[in-house]
Amino acid sequence: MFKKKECVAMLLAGGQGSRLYALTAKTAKPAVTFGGKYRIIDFTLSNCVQSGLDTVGVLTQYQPLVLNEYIGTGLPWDLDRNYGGVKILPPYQGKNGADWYKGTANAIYQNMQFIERYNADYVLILSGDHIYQMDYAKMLDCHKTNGADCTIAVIDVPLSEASRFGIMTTDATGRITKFSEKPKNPDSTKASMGIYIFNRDKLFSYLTADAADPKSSNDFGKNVIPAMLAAGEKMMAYPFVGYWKDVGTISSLWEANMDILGEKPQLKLATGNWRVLSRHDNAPPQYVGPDAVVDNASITEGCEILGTVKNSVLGENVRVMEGASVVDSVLMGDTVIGPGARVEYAILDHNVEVGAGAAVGAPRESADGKIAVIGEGVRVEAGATVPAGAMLSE
Amino acid sequence: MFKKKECVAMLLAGGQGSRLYALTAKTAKPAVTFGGKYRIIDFTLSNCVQSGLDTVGVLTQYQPLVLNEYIGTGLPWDLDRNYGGVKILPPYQGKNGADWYKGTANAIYQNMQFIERYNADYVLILSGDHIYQMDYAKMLDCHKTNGADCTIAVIDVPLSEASRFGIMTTDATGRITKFSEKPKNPDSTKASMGIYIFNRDKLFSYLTADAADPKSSNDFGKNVIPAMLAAGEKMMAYPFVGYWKDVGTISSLWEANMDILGEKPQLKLATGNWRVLSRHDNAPPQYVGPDAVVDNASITEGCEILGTVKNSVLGENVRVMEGASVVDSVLMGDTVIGPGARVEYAILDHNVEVGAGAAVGAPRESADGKIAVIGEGVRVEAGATVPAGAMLSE
Amino acid sequence: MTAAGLIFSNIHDSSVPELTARRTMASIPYGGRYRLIDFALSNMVNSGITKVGLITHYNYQSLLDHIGNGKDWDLARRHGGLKILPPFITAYDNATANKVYSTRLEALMGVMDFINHCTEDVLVLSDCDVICNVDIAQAIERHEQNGADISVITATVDTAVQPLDAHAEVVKVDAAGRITDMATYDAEKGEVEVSADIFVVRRSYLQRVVADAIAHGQTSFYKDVLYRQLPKGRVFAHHYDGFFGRVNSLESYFRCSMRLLDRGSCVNLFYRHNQPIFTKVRNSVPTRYAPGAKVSNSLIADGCVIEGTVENSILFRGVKVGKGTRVSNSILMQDTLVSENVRLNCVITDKNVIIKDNRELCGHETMPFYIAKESQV
Amino acid sequence: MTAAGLIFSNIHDSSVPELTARRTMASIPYGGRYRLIDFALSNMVNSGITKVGLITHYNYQSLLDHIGNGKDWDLARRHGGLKILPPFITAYDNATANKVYSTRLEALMGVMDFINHCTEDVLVLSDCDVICNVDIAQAIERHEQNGADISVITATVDTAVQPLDAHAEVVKVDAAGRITDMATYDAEKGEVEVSADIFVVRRSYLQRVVADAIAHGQTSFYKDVLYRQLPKGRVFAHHYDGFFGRVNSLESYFRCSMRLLDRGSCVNLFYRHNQPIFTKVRNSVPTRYAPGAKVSNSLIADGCVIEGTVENSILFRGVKVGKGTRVSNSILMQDTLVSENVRLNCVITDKNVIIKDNRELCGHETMPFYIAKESQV
Repeated sequence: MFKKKECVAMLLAGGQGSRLYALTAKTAKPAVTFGGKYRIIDFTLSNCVQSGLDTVGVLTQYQPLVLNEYIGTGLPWDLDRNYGGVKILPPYQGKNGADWYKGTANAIYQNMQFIERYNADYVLILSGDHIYQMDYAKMLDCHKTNGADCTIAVIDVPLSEASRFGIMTTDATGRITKFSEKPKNPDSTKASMGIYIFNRDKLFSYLTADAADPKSSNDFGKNVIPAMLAAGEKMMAYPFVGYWKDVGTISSLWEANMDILGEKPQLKLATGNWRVLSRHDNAPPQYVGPDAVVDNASITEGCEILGTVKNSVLGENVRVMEGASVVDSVLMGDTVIGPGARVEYAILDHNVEVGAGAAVGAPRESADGKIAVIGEGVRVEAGATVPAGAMLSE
Repeated sequence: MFKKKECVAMLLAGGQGSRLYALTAKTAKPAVTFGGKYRIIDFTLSNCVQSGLDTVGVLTQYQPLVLNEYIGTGLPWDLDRNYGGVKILPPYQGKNGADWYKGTANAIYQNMQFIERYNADYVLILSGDHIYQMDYAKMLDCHKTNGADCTIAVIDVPLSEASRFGIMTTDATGRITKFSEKPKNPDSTKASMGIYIFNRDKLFSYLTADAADPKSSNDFGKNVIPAMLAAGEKMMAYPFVGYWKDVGTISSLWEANMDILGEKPQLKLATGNWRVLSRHDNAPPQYVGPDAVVDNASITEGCEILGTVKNSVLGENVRVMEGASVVDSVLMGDTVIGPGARVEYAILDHNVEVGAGAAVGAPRESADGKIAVIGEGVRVEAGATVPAGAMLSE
Repeated sequence: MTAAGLIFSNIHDSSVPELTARRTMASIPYGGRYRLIDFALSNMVNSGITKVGLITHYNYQSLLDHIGNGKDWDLARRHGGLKILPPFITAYDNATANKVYSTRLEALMGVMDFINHCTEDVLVLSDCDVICNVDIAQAIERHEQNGADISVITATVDTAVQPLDAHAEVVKVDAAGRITDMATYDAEKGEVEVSADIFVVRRSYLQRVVADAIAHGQTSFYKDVLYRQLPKGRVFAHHYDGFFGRVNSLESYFRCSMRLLDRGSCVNLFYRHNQPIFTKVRNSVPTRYAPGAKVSNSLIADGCVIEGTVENSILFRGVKVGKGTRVSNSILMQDTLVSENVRLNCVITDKNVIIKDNRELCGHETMPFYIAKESQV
Repeated sequence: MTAAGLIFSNIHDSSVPELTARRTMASIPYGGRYRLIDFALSNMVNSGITKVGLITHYNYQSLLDHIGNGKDWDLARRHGGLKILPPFITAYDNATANKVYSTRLEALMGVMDFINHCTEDVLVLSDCDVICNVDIAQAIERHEQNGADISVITATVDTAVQPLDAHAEVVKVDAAGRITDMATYDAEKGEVEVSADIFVVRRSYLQRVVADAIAHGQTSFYKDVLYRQLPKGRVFAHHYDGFFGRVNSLESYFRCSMRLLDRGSCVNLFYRHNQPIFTKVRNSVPTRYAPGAKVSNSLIADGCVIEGTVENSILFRGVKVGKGTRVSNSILMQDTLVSENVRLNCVITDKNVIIKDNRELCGHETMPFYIAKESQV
């Protein structure tokens, strides 16, 4: 018995995130740890739940094991529901053979049956690799009030950066008149956030047409949106104001992590009743030792700080031993920094061990923007040196 | 944080079940409805739970959507656990490309990481397409007591049928000395039930060797078991006594359904504390009308019987209208048998509509073993005739 | 408008002492597989409410067993979900020690903490003695449109079919839906419009009137609060016209149950679109009709085994009817075992009753024969 | 051997009146993010127990809030799981009406229904005033090997470090592990072996001795049951040698808490292999150390914001420490707000306390200064 759901969210989480190199060798980008106790996908999932959307399909393809385990029954997000809730949607083998997802639009096309089961009027398309907090319910209200066929969330970007984005040109009512993917000479600063609300039937008919076109690359931005625009469908822009960051590169991931620090953090993880939800283990409170120095840092459960931590973000179960120092760095968790070791301007994935007296990275001032990255499970031998910008994996 | 699990169950649920024709057009065989309110996989899942195994990986591949929805969070089987529980394991894309499961052994090989996470000492391999009730804990005890490398559950079959099975020859201690897949001249009546317990490390080393062999068809029965036997590993047979049925064909599926009927049913769905668990909706109690005749039948919630039901098994929400009769048949659920219609010696999948006065199948005495089968969603027009042995699908 | 729910599990228990000797009104079995609370809970859940406070006073072990962790109503949540609100008892002597609330207003006073911590705009209050399937979301929408303080769900009762008693509140409604008058039922005949004891209330308003009632030492929600608010013109009725039953005696319990054998009534209550009635899922096997069984005009839950004859009856889960036995016009609750060659007519058996071979028990529809839980006859 | 658990949530409440004014012993906050019941529950869950009865008498709203539906201990199940056993109160006058049990034996009598419906071989009984991380599975195994009726978990206490009171039972054990004598603590000095008030009992045996005690009008589990069983030689001790603390006064609560700042003790309690201590998951953000914060030798939960100085202290979730403030040797419970330029020494703040700018509060380790829930200073 499937009760009708007004709107179903489809979260594209299949991307490899290849520009995160070592960090996505064993895991899909949405499952990369962020801010010490979150995964990137937590932001989108939490947005869904707190916007009152309780039916979310998560489309996976690349290295889904960690993501599957992480999402589990959906408990941490209150998405372990009898009707709806969060469902993992991997590619599958049908009666007439097997297909991997070919593009974002194709992934949704192959799962139209899922959306139909809930008889949803609206479909919200999301991607699992941005850091932002947004109330989708307001966007849906807007979509309905406008009587739109498709609504696309947009954010103002500096004109100088606009050529990196999909840019929307709108009329005075907010109706989209033109869409240019990475335009050389942008005539607007409204960048698409990759968040779409479609009327279900419209979406299905365009997806079906797109699937039948052998020349299409089956992508929303490249094919479906331009096709709808060309056909004169009513497409509206929904302006979003607030923190929004694509953490697709090592440096943007590092920066976004640093945004949770400071006297008044730029990125607030909880405001009022709105908070980012995540799955985390039952570790004991963090312990800060007698001679520890902790200054401008975000630290979470299970950590043990005996040395120095400055301008850094530490995930669960990080041990910083006596005389060790961690500066300008992101440590994702389950990591030991041995006595006297030094970690500067670096990102360390889970389960890293830095031996006594080892040195990872260089002071930020002298590193010339080159962040050292150490992949999951890597052991840096005692006394070893890992230079700025190095990229180690197992 | 993964706590150690002594034994993890891996349930192979990817098979197409092509000999069930219309019944498996849209769904994998383990998700086929059985006994009115169960799916075939319920028997294996319930066995796991009631044997105290709380970590079950379900390997899916063919048409998994219905199965995924059905298993959901694992709630009905009390497998919605924080640690362990039931996990769907679809094929996935790794860093070096994507692979569908090539055979039963390959499916487990690709998911060794899952077993490793729970640090299990023993791995129980099951398939999701048999009807039986078995305490795997006893089998595991036996495996440990014997100090075996692998234990295979066997059941005595009549010698005349032995050539249809994988046949084990054992010595006096129960140790397997020979394994013959569908032997022409069987020298034993001990048939493999396709239920294996392996020591984890042994299993992994044979799976790894098997995966490296390009000539292997990556199947337990064809490759892994013979290889282990050839190498002299200690392989024991575990004799099972009780109801066991492969429901891989239309006629065996029909027969197994009929086994829950009668004065003293051959197949008991609940005995003492042992019961088959299933997911089912919250339908109201069944209603039997003033002029209804119900004789030797199994009927479940949400049904409305105004006509006649004899020697039949009815799933949820079946309506048998005035003057209609259902005899010697299996109706899976959500089906309407119109006024005056007649259904005999037939299997009807979900959501079938039989119009007023229509006739499906022929009396069993005259049908010559030919069962009429109607696939999901088919509508039989009023007054139409569907002959014995017909196979209709949408 | 967001809404939270509040259910009173014990109010009116004393009307049906037979069935509430060891359970709450909320946990009285009904309709083959339900408990009375299932209606209040399902009405709330179906209207999108995801936070429900359940006020318990006494005898609530069986209610907790039924509710479990709330999963069956999809109310097992980290945020919101089902919250048990036990009576405030302390080991230390003080003014409220060992106090068991007896009125709706006292109960509300006892859970002001819960009410104050809600963030929802409106609260839906419901008792457990009424059987209905109301679209509360619609009532909330109207409540908002009307700018009402309180909206009362009302239903029309034909007293010739369903006798009323002094627990019923009769309402008079004007053309705009405003309640103009309200009074305790006083033997009116024919069709009367009564309160279903389900209310939609603005939370801030409820906080104010309850605080005011505490300050004035008042005790009755109807007489001290509702009646006095009528002149202000912000109390509205929301008429419900589906199946409506009220359990106020063993006889009315029997009558409300038997109405389910009228197929139209049963469908009206249980098969409303998008408004299923949820209940605890028990893993019963399907019901088995043995060769030779005869059943007519009966409502039968799963897990039964029927070898004899059943007519005009309601069988709960796990009931067994032996060979040669005839059960007529009876209600057999969970796991009743009726052995062979028994005759039952107008009998209500509570849970786990055993009727031995060759017994003959016979009540009358105006005086059903009630056999207490776990009795053996 | 299969086992079920039974937890007494209120026993010994009166030892710590400050902390139990509005909560049970079970729900006293401890160690930055735990409640005392977490130890009893985790010990059971880690030993494979999946059915736990929680005996509640009074003041248990906060306990229900903490436990929720049991999901955080993986005890939200259809079969078994966590069962709340409320006191048996009825609205009707009878012998047991409004009775609130006061002893362990009376509590057991009150839940005989639960005990009788269990199918497990043994029951594990536990109070909530002890802090320890015991491998109960091992105790059950020994219990079976010994053919014991009752096994008592015992621990060695150095009275110089942890003073005992008359709630403690001192045991004498022979070489085979048999308890030969047992007596209420009577001011012995040095190391004494005491009962941890955690018992492994054969279910059938417990049913028999409780029935017998009821028949004889007895009231004390130790004096009337355990003491008398000793001569039969089937009562065994199971020595536990990890972290052991017992809360029997505000001072001992303070001392047991501060022991966690010794890293060895803390690791011994919380980091046992395969024996994690589970608690309610609250979605806190990580703790933020502002530029200029100074922290040393402290245990700090998530969700804190620290702008000042914290030393030798335990901070629960959501605590804020303002600029220029110094917190020393103190325990600040959930959501305590310490404003700017404050000095705190040997202070215990309960939940939601607000300390305004420039205050200076100072207790002593033998007499910590307790600030009640929701106070503003």
